[in-house]
Amino acid sequence: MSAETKKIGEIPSFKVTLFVRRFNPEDGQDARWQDFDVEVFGTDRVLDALHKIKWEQDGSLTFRRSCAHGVCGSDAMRINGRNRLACKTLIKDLDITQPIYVEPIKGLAVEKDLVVDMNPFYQAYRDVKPFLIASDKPEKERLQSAEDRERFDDTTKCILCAACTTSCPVFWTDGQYFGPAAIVNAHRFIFDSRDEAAEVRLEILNDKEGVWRCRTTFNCTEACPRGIQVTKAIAEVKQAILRGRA
Amino acid sequence: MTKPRIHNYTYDVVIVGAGGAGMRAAIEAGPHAKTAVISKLFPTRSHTGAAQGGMAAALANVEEDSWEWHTFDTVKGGDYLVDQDAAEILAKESVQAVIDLENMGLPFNRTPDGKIDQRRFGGHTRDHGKAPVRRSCYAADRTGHMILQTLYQNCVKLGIEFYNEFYVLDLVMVGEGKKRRPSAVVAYELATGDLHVFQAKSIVFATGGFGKIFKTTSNAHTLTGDGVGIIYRKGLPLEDMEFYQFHPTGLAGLGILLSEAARGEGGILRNASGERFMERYAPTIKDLAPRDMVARAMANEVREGRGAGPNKDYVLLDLTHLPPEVIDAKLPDITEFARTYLGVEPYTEPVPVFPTAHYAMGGIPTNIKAEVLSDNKTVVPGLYAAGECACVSVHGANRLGTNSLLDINVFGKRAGIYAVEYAKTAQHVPVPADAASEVIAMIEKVRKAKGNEKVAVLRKELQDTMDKNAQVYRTEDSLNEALDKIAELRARYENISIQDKGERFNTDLLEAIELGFLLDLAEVLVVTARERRESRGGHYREDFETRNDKKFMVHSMAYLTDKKVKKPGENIKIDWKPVTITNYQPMERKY
Amino acid sequence: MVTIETPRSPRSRKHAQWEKWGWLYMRYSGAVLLILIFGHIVINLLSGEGIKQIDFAFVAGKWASPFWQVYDVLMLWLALIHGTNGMRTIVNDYTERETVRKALNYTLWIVCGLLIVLGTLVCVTFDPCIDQAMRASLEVCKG
Amino acid sequence: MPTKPAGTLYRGKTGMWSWVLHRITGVAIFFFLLVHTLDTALVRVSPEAYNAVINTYKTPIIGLAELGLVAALLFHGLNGVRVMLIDFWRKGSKYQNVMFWIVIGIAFILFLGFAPRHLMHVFG
Ligand SMILES: Cc1cc2nc3c(=O)[nH]c(=O)nc-3n(C[C@H](O)[C@H](O)[C@H](O)COP(=O)(O)OP(=O)(O)OC[C@H]3O[C@@H](n4cnc5c(N)ncnc54)[C@H](O)[C@@H]3O)c2cc1C
Ligand code: HEM
Ligand code: SF4
Ligand code: F3S
Ligand code: FES
Repeated sequence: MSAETKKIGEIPSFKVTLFVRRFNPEDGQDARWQDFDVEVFGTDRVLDALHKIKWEQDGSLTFRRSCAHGVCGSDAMRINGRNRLACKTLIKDLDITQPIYVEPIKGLAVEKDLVVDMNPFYQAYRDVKPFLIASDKPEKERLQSAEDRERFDDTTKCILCAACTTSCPVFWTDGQYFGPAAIVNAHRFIFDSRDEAAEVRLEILNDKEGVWRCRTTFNCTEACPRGIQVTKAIAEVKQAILRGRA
Repeated sequence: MTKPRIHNYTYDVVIVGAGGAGMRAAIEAGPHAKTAVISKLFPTRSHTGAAQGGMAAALANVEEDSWEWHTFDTVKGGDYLVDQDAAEILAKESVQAVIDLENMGLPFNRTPDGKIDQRRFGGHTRDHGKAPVRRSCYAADRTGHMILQTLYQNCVKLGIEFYNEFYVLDLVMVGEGKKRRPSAVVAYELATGDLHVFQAKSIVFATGGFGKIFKTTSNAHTLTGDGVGIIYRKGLPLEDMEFYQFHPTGLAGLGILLSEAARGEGGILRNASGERFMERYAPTIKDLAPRDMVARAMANEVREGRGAGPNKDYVLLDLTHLPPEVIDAKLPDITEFARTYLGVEPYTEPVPVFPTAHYAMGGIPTNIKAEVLSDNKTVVPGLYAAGECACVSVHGANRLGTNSLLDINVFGKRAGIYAVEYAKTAQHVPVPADAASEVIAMIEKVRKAKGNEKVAVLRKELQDTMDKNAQVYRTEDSLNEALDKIAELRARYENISIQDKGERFNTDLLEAIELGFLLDLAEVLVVTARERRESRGGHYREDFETRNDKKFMVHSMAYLTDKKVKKPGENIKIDWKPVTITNYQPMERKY
Repeated sequence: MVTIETPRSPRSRKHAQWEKWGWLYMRYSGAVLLILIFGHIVINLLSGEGIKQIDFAFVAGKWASPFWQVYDVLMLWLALIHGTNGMRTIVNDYTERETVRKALNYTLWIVCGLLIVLGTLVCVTFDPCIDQAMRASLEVCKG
Repeated sequence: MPTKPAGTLYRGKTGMWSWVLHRITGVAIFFFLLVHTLDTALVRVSPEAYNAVINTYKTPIIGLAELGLVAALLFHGLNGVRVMLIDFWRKGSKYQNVMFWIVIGIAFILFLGFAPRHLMHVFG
């Protein structure tokens, strides 16, 4: 077997420059780019580089993070112009001959450095009734065939990181659009065979700010760190509205 | 200094922590009492979401199973240090816990006839150890994610009140000795730097683990043990802190977890020469032996020079014989981790793995009603704990995989129920006028500190020493070395400074405060580990290689006595608490 | 891509069923327009002498046939409504103030309506005989 | 108030740029259509007026602009088909990127077919 193929720890360290978009309303300064040189290793992610900056150079650099491996959804940010999770973006996969640009996700108010106000995002999520609505009170588990379960598998993966919604050019315009993440989470229940309120959610999304605002730009699908086929899910919701049900 | 703005609230039930345990409690409490959940993270960012493999319950959907067998496995897996009354509750209520989640909407994987599917997991056996049993209910390899999402969804449905990105930094206790009552918690709001005092009749701690005392860990950056630390600083005991679980299969060098489900689905551990070495250590269940055994076996292979890789410092998890469809259907996320972070293709290449600090068996001592204890027996009325921060103890010296997601659901639910029950009859304990003073002092001290030590440096040195001296293998000497180091770090901690002096989103400040908790908990862990002169479950002493039931068939209870003692470790008083045994007498643990 | 800094007021909960119809209309009309417009281009710009051939007589020749009259009126309606509805979408995206938004949208639909009426009238009331040359050559003008 | 982050332009891929183009071409065509409806309406005023306006269409500059219009229409129309396929065809999302290049390809070929003939008419 090819046990020796991967040489962990053998990748030498190298230097990269990060341009980080800084903003702190407390200091009265305009938003600006600040550059940092960091020594990193082959397995380091952008999050590691940000940590190195915070821990060794500038403690005031502020960003959210928790799990550090792409499952909690804390650290969506714009890296070299695209929404990514800092903890899932390996530095060696970026073009390291150029500086790496890191800035907050777009369309939500910036609170400080890379931290944005997520409340409008969460509100849109809550607005689509993201919970199972079923009237029966079964003694044991509700039965569900493997196929019915598969139907909505993709959209159960969402970690509410907002990478999709804040990559959407329609969302940027006025922040009123429900946004792909909310639709994804509605989709998760609309196509769950155990749920009884698909019509209600479809009605909610048949709103002026609902699915019809999607212009199929696919930024969301490309940004989603969980690989959810977001645009496809939105298309399925549109079809469900047209057909009058899921 | 500007005077901090202080806001006051009154609730019946306040839950600290919005992970699985906290939200499960909230779902019970919310509809029956005025409830608030305070969390330093937005709820779905909690680390429950990282759990992969599954949740144990003897549903017997795919093969014969019973809660008694499950109890036995739990007790044996925990190297008999489990309180058996609690383990019985865990196993008995597991079925309902899973059904609850399914009814709330959790999308479990299904059997061909539409029932919840189950799979094998380490240490779970049929008929008292005869053969592995399929007991783990799962949703692909993101069971924890689904649990966390489902619980949050139901909190949204019930309109539970959340205070997110609020760091609870103190518990206000009123009275003396056994009459002490919790009256409020004090929280620091990340966004503004404001302080919030939440008065409540019942207070539930569900703040999760503290894996960040180690360097290589599967735990999130935010798992700094604040809740456990707060309880400890109040002079309340911590139970079984020496028992910390190291999960066998962390991605080498990174610690990111690859679930035991990988082995449950047939993955095999091999050393550099390709040998399936677990056959030597656990002939019956091989790769599915309990975690402590597998982790030690792996560490031993590496120690004895049979490790793989250029530095011979890891072993290999081999999935290449599994059909790619099975990998895609059942282990999609973890194989993705291997690809993303190590650039290894699990279809065709074995994945480099090494043990990673994973789970705290010990924590805040509670009884089966999730009530916090102030000594071996006495309950603190109105104070509850559940989840990884608590020690009931259902995990004893070593937790079985899938039993923690079960724990947070069973005891989270119980915490909610009993917190409401208490709040129905109890009166609020008046909040003293200076309730926030300790937190104000804590924050101002850090903010004003003008030393020259960096928080990150101290934290790293702490983590390094813990990995070196208090990991899978421990000795008196290594533990003393760790303790000396901690004492040194503690002194240097007095001499730190931070760069960010602002009020908005000051994570620089909070990291410093979190380090304070880490230092406390690391110290308790090391001291209790030093006192336990035997090897049991996750605690392995090379200088005392066998289990010693005569002397150590007891839980450790560690109390902070005097914060000002000079000699390292002397500020901690250790007491011992008997283990509750009902059906299963201690036996040698062989697999 | 214009971006508005901070999203404003909470979402207005106007259930506008007709967003759905608008969306469907864009697609159906687009499909028909594809044929009509490219047909139009082929006939007017590619065949014969292309742009050079177009003058009053050319139009008169085409509109002498009811087929082309229907064709062009249909194209006019579909395209104007399609275009105006598309412009409405864009206006809704990028206007910040409600009053501006309303003003622009009213303008759009009024212009659209006027042009539809105008264009339709022009086409159905078209009289080739106002032209000298036509009067001389066309049968209809002689009567 | 300090100004807030503006930052870089988002680096979308084909999906985003096709939409940007679709939008720009849509607006361009819309304004052309307004004018075109009005000029055509002149047939109701007098043949002379109509012919006078139409003659300007035959000048080289407007002739070239017409090329642009047709290019815009080609892209907008074909990309419209792509959008419809994404909306109504189950596999549309999967192939959206491929379809974008097909749209560009077909538009380009048709344009190559149209341009020489049109230029011959204008300049010939
Ligand atoms: C990678 C990984 C995989 C795992 N896989 C499995 C598995 O397959 N099966 C299994 O049974 N177990 C598994 N476990 C263990 C299990 O997931 C955890 O033990 C369990 O989820 C802990 O839940 P909790 O609710 O106690 O804590 P957490 O989910 O960690 O939640 C802690 C909460 O407390 C809050 N908090 C912390 N400090 C404060 C403070 N100071 N103020 C306010 N709020 C605070 C946090 O914001 C968070 O909301 C796994 C663990 C890890 C790390
Ligand atoms: C040639 C045939 C045409 C087809 C197939 C077509 C197709 C479409 C489709 C499908 C859309 C919706 C796009 C979306 O929802 O993302 C659209 C939008 C639009 N169309 Fe057309 N169209 C055609 C002709 C025209 C014409 C003639 C005009 C001008 C009058 C026009 C102007 C617009 C405008 C302004 C939009 C809105 C763009 C946006 O919202 O981004 N289209 N078209
Ligand atoms: S759909 Fe994907 S990108 Fe959007 S919030 Fe969910 S996980 Fe993030
Ligand atoms: S980015 Fe926006 S436009 Fe639609 S395809 Fe995604 S929601
Ligand atoms: S830190 Fe959790 S997703 Fe990146």
